[in-house]
Amino acid sequence: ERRGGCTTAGCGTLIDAAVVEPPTLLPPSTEDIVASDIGEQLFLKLADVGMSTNTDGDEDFQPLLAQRWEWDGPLTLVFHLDPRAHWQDGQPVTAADVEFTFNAYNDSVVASPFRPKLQRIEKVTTRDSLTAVFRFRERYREMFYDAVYHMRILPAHLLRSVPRDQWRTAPFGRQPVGDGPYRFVRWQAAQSIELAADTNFFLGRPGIRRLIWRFTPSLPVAVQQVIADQADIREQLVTPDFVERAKAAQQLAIYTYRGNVYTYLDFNLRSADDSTKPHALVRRALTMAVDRASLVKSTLGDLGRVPPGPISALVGIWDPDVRQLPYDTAQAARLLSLHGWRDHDGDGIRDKDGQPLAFHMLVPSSSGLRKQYARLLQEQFRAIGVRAEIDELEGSVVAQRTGSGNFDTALLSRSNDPSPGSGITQSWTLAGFGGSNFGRYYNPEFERIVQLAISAPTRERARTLWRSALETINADAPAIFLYALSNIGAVHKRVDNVQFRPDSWAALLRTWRIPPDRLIDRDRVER
Amino acid sequence: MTGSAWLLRRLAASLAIIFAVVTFIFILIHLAPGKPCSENLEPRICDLLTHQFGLDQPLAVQYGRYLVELAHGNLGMSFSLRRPVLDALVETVPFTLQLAGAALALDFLLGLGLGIYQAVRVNRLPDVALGNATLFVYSLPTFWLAPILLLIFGEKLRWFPVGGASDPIFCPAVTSLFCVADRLWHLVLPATTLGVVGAAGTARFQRAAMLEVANQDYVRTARAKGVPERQIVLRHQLRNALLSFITRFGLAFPFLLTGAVLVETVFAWPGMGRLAFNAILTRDYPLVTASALIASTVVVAGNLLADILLGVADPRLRVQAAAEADIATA
Amino acid sequence: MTLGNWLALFVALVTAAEVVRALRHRALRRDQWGRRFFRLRTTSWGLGILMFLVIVALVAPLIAPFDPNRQLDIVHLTNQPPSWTFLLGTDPLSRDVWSRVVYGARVSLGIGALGALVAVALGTLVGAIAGYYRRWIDAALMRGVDVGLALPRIFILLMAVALWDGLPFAALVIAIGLTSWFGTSRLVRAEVLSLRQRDFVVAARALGAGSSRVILRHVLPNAAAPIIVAAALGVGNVLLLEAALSFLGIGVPPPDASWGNMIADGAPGLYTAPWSTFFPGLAISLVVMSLNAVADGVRDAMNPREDTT
Amino acid sequence: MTAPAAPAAPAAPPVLLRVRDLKTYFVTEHGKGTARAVDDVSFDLFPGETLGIVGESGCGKTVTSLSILRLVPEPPGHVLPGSLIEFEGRNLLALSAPELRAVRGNQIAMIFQEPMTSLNPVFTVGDQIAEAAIIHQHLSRRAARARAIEMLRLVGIPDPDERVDDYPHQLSGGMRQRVMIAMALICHPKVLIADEPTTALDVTIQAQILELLDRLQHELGMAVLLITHDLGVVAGHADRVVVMYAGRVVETATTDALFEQPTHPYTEGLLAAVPRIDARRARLHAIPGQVPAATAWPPGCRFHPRCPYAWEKCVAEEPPLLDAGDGAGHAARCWLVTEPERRVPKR
Amino acid sequence: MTLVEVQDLVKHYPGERSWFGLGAPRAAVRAVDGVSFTIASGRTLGLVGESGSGKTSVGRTMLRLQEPTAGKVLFDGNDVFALDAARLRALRRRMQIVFQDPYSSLNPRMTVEATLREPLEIHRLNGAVSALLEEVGLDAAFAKRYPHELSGGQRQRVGIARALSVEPQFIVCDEPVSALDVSVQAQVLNLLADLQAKRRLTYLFIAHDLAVVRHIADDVAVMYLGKIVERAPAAEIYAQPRHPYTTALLSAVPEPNPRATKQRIVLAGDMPSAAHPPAGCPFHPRCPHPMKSDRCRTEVPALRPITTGHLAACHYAQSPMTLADAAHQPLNRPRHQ
Ligand SMILES: Nc1ncnc2c1ncn2[C@@H]1O[C@H](COP(=O)(O)OP(=O)(O)OP(=O)(O)O)[C@@H](O)[C@H]1O
Ligand SMILES: Nc1ncnc2c1ncn2[C@@H]1O[C@H](COP(=O)(O)OP(=O)(O)OP(=O)(O)O)[C@@H](O)[C@H]1O
Ligand SMILES: [Mg+2]
Ligand SMILES: [Mg+2]
Repeated sequence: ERRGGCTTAGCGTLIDAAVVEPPTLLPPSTEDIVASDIGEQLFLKLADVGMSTNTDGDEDFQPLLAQRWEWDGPLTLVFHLDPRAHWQDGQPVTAADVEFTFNAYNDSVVASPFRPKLQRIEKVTTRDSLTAVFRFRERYREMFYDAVYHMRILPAHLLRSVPRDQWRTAPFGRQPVGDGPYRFVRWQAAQSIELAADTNFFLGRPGIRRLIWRFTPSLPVAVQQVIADQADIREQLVTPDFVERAKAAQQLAIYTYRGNVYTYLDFNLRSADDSTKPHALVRRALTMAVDRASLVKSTLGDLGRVPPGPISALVGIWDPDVRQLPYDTAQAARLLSLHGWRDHDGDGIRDKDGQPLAFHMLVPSSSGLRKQYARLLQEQFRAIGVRAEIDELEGSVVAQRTGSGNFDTALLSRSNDPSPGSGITQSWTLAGFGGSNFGRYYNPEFERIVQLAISAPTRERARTLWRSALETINADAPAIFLYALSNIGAVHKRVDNVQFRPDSWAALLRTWRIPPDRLIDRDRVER
Repeated sequence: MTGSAWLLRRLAASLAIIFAVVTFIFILIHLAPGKPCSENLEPRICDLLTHQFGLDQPLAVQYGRYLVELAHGNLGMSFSLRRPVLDALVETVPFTLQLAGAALALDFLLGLGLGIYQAVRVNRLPDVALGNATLFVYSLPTFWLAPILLLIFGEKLRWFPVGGASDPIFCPAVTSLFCVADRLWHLVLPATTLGVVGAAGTARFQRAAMLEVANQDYVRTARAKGVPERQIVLRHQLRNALLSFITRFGLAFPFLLTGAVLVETVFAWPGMGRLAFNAILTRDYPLVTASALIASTVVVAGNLLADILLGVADPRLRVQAAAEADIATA
Repeated sequence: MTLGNWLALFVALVTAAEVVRALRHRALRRDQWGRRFFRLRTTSWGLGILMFLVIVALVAPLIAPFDPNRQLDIVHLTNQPPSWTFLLGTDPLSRDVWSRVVYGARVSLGIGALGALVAVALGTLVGAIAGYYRRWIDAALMRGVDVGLALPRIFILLMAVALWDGLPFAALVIAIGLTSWFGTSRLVRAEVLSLRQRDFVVAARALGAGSSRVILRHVLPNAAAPIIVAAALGVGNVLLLEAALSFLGIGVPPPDASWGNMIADGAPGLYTAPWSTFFPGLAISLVVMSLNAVADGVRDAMNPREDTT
Repeated sequence: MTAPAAPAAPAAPPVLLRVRDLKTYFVTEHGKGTARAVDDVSFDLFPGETLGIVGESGCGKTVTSLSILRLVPEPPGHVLPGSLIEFEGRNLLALSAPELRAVRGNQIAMIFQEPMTSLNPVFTVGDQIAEAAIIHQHLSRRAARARAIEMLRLVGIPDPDERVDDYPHQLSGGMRQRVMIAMALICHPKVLIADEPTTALDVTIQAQILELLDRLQHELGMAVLLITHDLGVVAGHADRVVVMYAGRVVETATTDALFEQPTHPYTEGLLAAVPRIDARRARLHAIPGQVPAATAWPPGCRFHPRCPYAWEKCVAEEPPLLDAGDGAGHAARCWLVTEPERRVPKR
Repeated sequence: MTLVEVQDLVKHYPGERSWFGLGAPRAAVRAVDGVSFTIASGRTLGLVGESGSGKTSVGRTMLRLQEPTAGKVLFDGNDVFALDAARLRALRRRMQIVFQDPYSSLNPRMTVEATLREPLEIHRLNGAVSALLEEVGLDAAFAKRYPHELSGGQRQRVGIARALSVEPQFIVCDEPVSALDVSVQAQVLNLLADLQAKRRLTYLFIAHDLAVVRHIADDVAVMYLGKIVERAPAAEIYAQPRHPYTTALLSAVPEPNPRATKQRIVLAGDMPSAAHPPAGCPFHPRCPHPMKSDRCRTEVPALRPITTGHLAACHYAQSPMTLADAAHQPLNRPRHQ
């Protein structure tokens, strides 16, 4: 605890005010965002997207574990590992690790949430200790992206002995050994996780010596900690209110970057019985009844936009001119009446055959913004004679209910991969049944266009196809696409070279720096 | 009957209560619909888990298994934390105890002091003023007070940390005196929130108890003996009023634990209350049952402690059967 | 606020004050009990405030200028500070806080009363049975109460809500009542135990009165004071508990306002729109405070102590 | 209005405790008016004597005794200005708090009716007895304890070395009253005020306690103010008697004179109403009606509504204490003293 | 004609458990330990004894307000303890009780009228409340009052009226006058005597004061530690007590006569606790009898007839202790002055 120890360029401590504690740090076992942020520091991918987040082809990718790669025929990709790479226990990183990793991610017993994204890879083999070979089932534009983006390479020598059905709870997940720029130091339950720079990191020593994630149970407290200078980074401030307050704090610098999240009210279309399934007309009416622009204005101000479909601001196909259902309550009312939903009994709620037009909205209680949105939507629906009841439930319970199809509608957020193909396929096509296509939306026409877009020969062709896909889904209204956030992060001003890569703000943390003349107490502490 | 024999019986009764609580919770949980699959899992995996944890067995079998495991000190594996329940509790329970202990100390020291002070000044200005103040504080919702304190003393004035139990850099573990101070500093706001409302209640209670005692004949006796007022209050009244105070002490624990859930949530205190809260919401059965076990143990232990204290403080409860016989004929 | 609203508010105030004054007047001339009840000035205040809030709850439509759930203008009228139009400001959803507080009184007071009613009724029943019949019935019931007291009730409530996620709110209120009676039952039991020894109870039995008659006519009416105190404090506790549950996200379902869920909804905006949490909080405080003051009065009335004036 | 009932003999020893015109009122709760619990009471206590105060419940005996040491709870009670309580020439009502404390328990001690509640349940009897000695005689704890044991022996408690560490609940009623006496007498007070010391006790225990008091008074030479409602007790133990009714002294005389020639109809009726063990009467004499409330004493003679002899004058005007003329200070507050021929029952 | 017969009545209170019901039970309190007597119709038995001697327990157990431990009570030939609930209810009309404490014997929340009407309702009688009030000498205006508005004597009258309301034959008077002032006490005693004459009532009159009993009882029984130690016609027991306890009790009653020259016996010590009664004669530890011997310490004396109708439980009842025998004190202490 002595103060004033470290005074040089390699010093510095960065505290992130995180919101929820991850359940494990073993990458294939969790989709948790904090786990993934920390994973960026501990486990390397073979290669990663660049600041452009372009996922098309391989030209915009940066080498990481793989020093270089080459195509060996249309379906075979060969990676050459960096011979300097080593695990933090001293063992070298080998092609066997890559093979092991793919097998683990792809093992149904491990049940990794990333497994569906690897379906188009047939197998991974080794050619020698530093050469891994990926074999694909088909040819498409984002093959390289799929090969590198979803998997973090794991140390086979440490994990081989762990039975696959126990990966979820493996002790390794709480005490990981990685190959990244930082190594794991400690995890204090419900409080913090601490990492320290690996000075021998083969790609160069990280700029900041120590990283700490501090856990709080809610966003407001996390934001408050940064404002009160008890933490250095809050990567997402979310609401205008928080942004205002952070701006008022003198020690903070504000950074804006493209958000990777969009939020929507998902209709459950699962029922085989047409009478209980919301009719497309009704869905469209409901969509037209919602003044999405005003909602965004009311809650997010400039920090959000109405998305042109099921995509976040991150993906390259964002296009404000995509055709959408207009906000038109009169038309909405007409549609409903047309479909037989009228207020026969005069209670203000439309009904048909004695059944009121009413449904439940499932909302995760951890999200203040979505809770607010739910109340706004409720009122908008009420205005056209539709009753929506709000069920606020814990996130995991919501996940379980949506996963099992036990819901009417749900207010959900998806964080997009940088690739439109992967996200849309997972959430809105047949491939996502049993996965994240909770509402079981299926439209063969839409699916066809998406397939065409994914395997489109040129980028331009892809864009037009995507646009048409979005217009198709918008017209179908399987969900009301409400907002896409634009991310605002707050970082302590003493930090230099701050770079937020939109798909993963922490991906480039190792390059951040604190100049020696700006060090403060917590930077210098030696322990 | 000797004290130790009494203590043994009392302990047995306490264990029985805890056992009953655990059984009750166990049954409640297992009667509830739904499966414990916390994350977005494929149904197949969920089934796998269900099987793995034996949740597809008949209730009696599960209960039997649970008891056997419990007897071996094994509280099971937490679904949501993905680690042994015992580990999670070992890490969090001390924090809750620190928080509750500090709140309890504040509650009772401040409450007692105010109550006595008011009783001495009864119906005079300080008493009336404090009476209204304590009534007001007593009526404040904890969770309303908490964010306000946090806003004022944490964010605005920056006198106290905004959440957390220790400084993650200087004191990741309490290893020095400085870190003890650091922990106390982090404790101030949550403990105040949790304790001050109770303190107001205690003050009101203590004042009433003191006044009640003030009308007893033995106080008049003391006065007739020429005992100075101060001594009457601090010796004769207080000693008797403390008896009812001890009873109140025994009843404080459930309230503290309830409050802890809220306070730990607002102040990011890494305690068991928040853990239990999350466990319930995520339907983490093993963790829920274990938390109930701990909570009821704390409550029952509090009652036990109060009973012991009362036995020590109230000579009337120290009767020995043998003594009765010989006073009668003396 | 329209003139009509102000007028209704004024009438409510005056009515409450007058009713309390009349009650006080009558009690003072009637008997000891009444005199002692009204001895402390805070009791009258408490009673007055409660009365006022009850009236406000009853005539909410007259006093509230807006539909409490109506989002007036989600773009331009959010987080408005208190003004003549919006007496207590508007919340982040542009709803009128004053109207919500007024309508919230219905929900919150109703919940408090219902929960406390269930709790006190059950506590009285169990306590009376245990105290009157004693022996194994007493032992069995009181061991049950020990178990009930050993578990913080928020735990049970949370579980009920979490495990049965379709739980209607009314059921939750009942559940609050069902988990809040343990203390009352102990209190009533002690009272009944001592009352059943009293000569007038023995006399009733000697006259051939059956158990139910003895309990209902002789025992319980004399245990009324502690039961009333328990009920008064119980209403406050239930109110706070509901608020706490709302804060934890499981209270009165939106959009209906309860003071608890108003605090919960407003909490994130504490910084920008403090009024939307402050006033419902104040309302809860007022009620709890008033109930405590009234309970003090009842307590005073039941044990005659001559010292305080 | 009243003539002080001073003893007639001029050679009488100096008065130890002189009570004159004592008025103690209580402000009762709203609407009921003032309770004139003690209303103009005067009497003298001489060194070494036992003065009995008798009267039925509610006539103001306890309030009188509490007023002497200013132990009346205030509020609601207060001793009215103009009252005088003179102990050894000093007006106790004018003493400062510390001065008063120096008198309490030291010069004037009290024992109370309820031995069950008058002892503090959480301290040992030894502690409670020793307390007065520590306060007034500045004894060390050990010396005080030794004194306490000595006192316990004096009041006839067996095994005082062990009993000294007992708590009150471990003792029987009679033993507790003995402890109370030990506590009162530890500083050798000059006056002992005993407020119904035996009312709560059984006859056999009452006999023990009264005997003990007699003995101790004899040994220690203190004056005793013996308050009781039992005429039998005063008959056996008091030298002089003050009879109270409705907050007033209605008759005062030497014990013998009072029982031989009760002058006030109240005294007379009281004596006749006592069931006697020595002779069976078919019907007991009963005083009709009941004691009125302290907030509403009747006008005129306060006893007139119940008096078999009352006439108009009794309703109109309250008599002063009138000398009954036996030369030993016998006085009665009754017009019959002036008009003895009226002593004819109405019925 | 015998109306009430009590045979070997025993009432033990199970010892309470110490420490909140978890400790070992304390020894049982033997409140009543083999009590027998009969009361003839229209007569009064006075039951006298010190506090805790078991008088109340006898009275209440007889009426089955408490379950007996053993023994038998015959009321007009009916075995009270063998009755089922319905029969007991019917019998309750014929046996009543008046209590000692005028404060706790009336329900503070019921008016006098309600109190008196209740028994009429229970037994579906058509009596008039006003008649009852009149019978006990209260104005009809009292009907609307609450107990706290009444004086002790008035309350006691209401208590008596309540007992009378069901027109009983037998009344247990449990110290009905001990809490009253002398002047009022006489009123109530006279009332009870009048009622007895008028209604041919039978009384069990419980008191701790021998002087009070003398005025109302035909027979007197003296209790000590749960046992009757002496029983005799009233005149006899006052003239010639046979048990040393009775003698002592008689001598201890303070007499309102400063010139009385009677000797007084001051008994040593307290009455032992009924949970741990001494072996042998229960009175022996305090007995001042000059002939007291080892026999008293070991052998329980039976209650046996000494002369016709006079029973005593003393080994030496044939040679009763006189006051002169006892270690005596003069009744009055030497006077000051
Ligand atoms: N604290 C008080 N407040 C109001 N009135 C009181 C108070 N104490 C006594 N009194 C009144 O003073 C009167 C005299 O009471 P006191 O206790 O002196 O009577 P007492 O002669 O001692 O009767 P007892 O034999 O019952 O002890 C009573 O009528 C009572 O109502
Ligand atoms: N309900 C009870 N539970 C336990 N012990 C009891 C109970 N009632 C009476 N006793 C005990 O039984 C013994 C006899 O009591 P009881 O009331 O019959 O005596 P008593 O002669 O009527 O006395 P008192 O003159 O005080 O009324 C006492 O020791 C008493 O403590
Ligand atoms: Mg008195
Ligand atoms: Mg009795």
